[in-house]
Amino acid sequence: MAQLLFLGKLADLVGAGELSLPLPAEAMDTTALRKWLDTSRDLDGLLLEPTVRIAINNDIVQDPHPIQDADEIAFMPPVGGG
Amino acid sequence: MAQLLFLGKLADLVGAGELSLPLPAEAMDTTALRKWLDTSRDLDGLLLEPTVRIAINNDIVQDPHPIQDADEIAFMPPVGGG
Amino acid sequence: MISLTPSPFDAADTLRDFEAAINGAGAVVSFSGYVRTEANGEAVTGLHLQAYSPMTERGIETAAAEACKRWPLINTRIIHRTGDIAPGEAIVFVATASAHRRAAFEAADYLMDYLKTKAVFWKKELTPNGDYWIEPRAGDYKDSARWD
Amino acid sequence: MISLTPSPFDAADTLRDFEAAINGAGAVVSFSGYVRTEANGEAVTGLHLQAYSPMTERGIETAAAEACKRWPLINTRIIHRTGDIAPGEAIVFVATASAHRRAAFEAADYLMDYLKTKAVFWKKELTPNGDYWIEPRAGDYKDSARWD
Repeated sequence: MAQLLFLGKLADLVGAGELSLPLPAEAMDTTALRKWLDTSRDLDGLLLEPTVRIAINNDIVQDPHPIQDADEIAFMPPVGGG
Repeated sequence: MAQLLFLGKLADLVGAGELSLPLPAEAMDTTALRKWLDTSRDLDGLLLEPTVRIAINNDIVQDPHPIQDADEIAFMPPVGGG
Repeated sequence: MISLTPSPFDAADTLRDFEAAINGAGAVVSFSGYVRTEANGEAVTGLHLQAYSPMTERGIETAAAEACKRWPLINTRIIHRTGDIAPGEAIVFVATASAHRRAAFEAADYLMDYLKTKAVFWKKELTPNGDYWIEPRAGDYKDSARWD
Repeated sequence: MISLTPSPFDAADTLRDFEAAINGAGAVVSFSGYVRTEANGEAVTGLHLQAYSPMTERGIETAAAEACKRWPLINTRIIHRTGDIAPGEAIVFVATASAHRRAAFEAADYLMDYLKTKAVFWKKELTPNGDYWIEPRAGDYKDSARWD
């Protein structure tokens, strides 16, 4: 099972802050995962936006990056505190 | 009697922070006063330096500016706090 | 020192503690950021700040280390709230200490630009008409680009 | 509010009082300047600050009014010590409050440049080897010229 996190506004837009799921065979890198999730949850391109970065186990990665079950995979929209 | 104030380092260099004295007839403007004081107190040009500004009754003036007995005349070297 | 905290903190108390650890510095600059009571003419009932630990802390530590490389700092202090924050409460506090003021000013400015545009937080403004996720403004990105 | 004081003051207390009067501002910047414990590798036993009232106060008031013209400030606070000041004690405190941080940072920076190079003070550094009147450094004048 991979742990998917949807941070910030993505939690509202995806409809969940966290999802635990087994990665399907066609989504074993970050680019493929974006497409698969976006299509299967009918998100109209939300997760394909380049402003949405992906972190694997707390490190930001560049697409396409290999992923595996047991990874924590975070989808991060633009950040900013203060 | 005019009240002369020597501020900052000028008090040490002139040897007095304050002097009360009647203005002599030859020193009735700021330019003349600088020269007269500098000469009579043997200050070697100290009071002629353009970085030394003069304030009359708490207002900075440009040389030559008329002065009179009863004025408070301050000699101000370069300022800076903080 | 860097802290994330879900509880209110007092900027003046933090400045006092910081001043006790500046080791003869001549200059201390502090920045405190507060939840405004209104934004764009609309009342604000609060702010929600989400962090992603430990990435958030690690990023701030890296930014503070970079500030210490760029300027001769004697000390730095950063506190950032997380969770729900009420109007008027402090969201963020940054303090810098150095021998001379320019380093302290610039480093505090730099750290705030980092926190505003690059620190790993997401921010939701709560208003009577609904809640809105807010992202850095164009001016924030422009400020931040001054240091590139 | 502007004060000259011959007595020690506490920067953190002053920040606390200031924060009580910022009326929903989003950003507060403070600067505290301290007597360093050494300068140019030599011990400093104190600083003596001479003012010339009311010219000193009037000049600072004019600078604060100019800052309020240049930036949208909600409030400002300036305290400056006079007389003899011990190492580690605060000489000067400046705080600015505004809706956004850039105005608060720039106005505090501007006011400090005014205080360092144009405010009507004379400053003597007391050391074990003698007392030295000190004038602004070239860098201070350069900083100050940024605003002309």
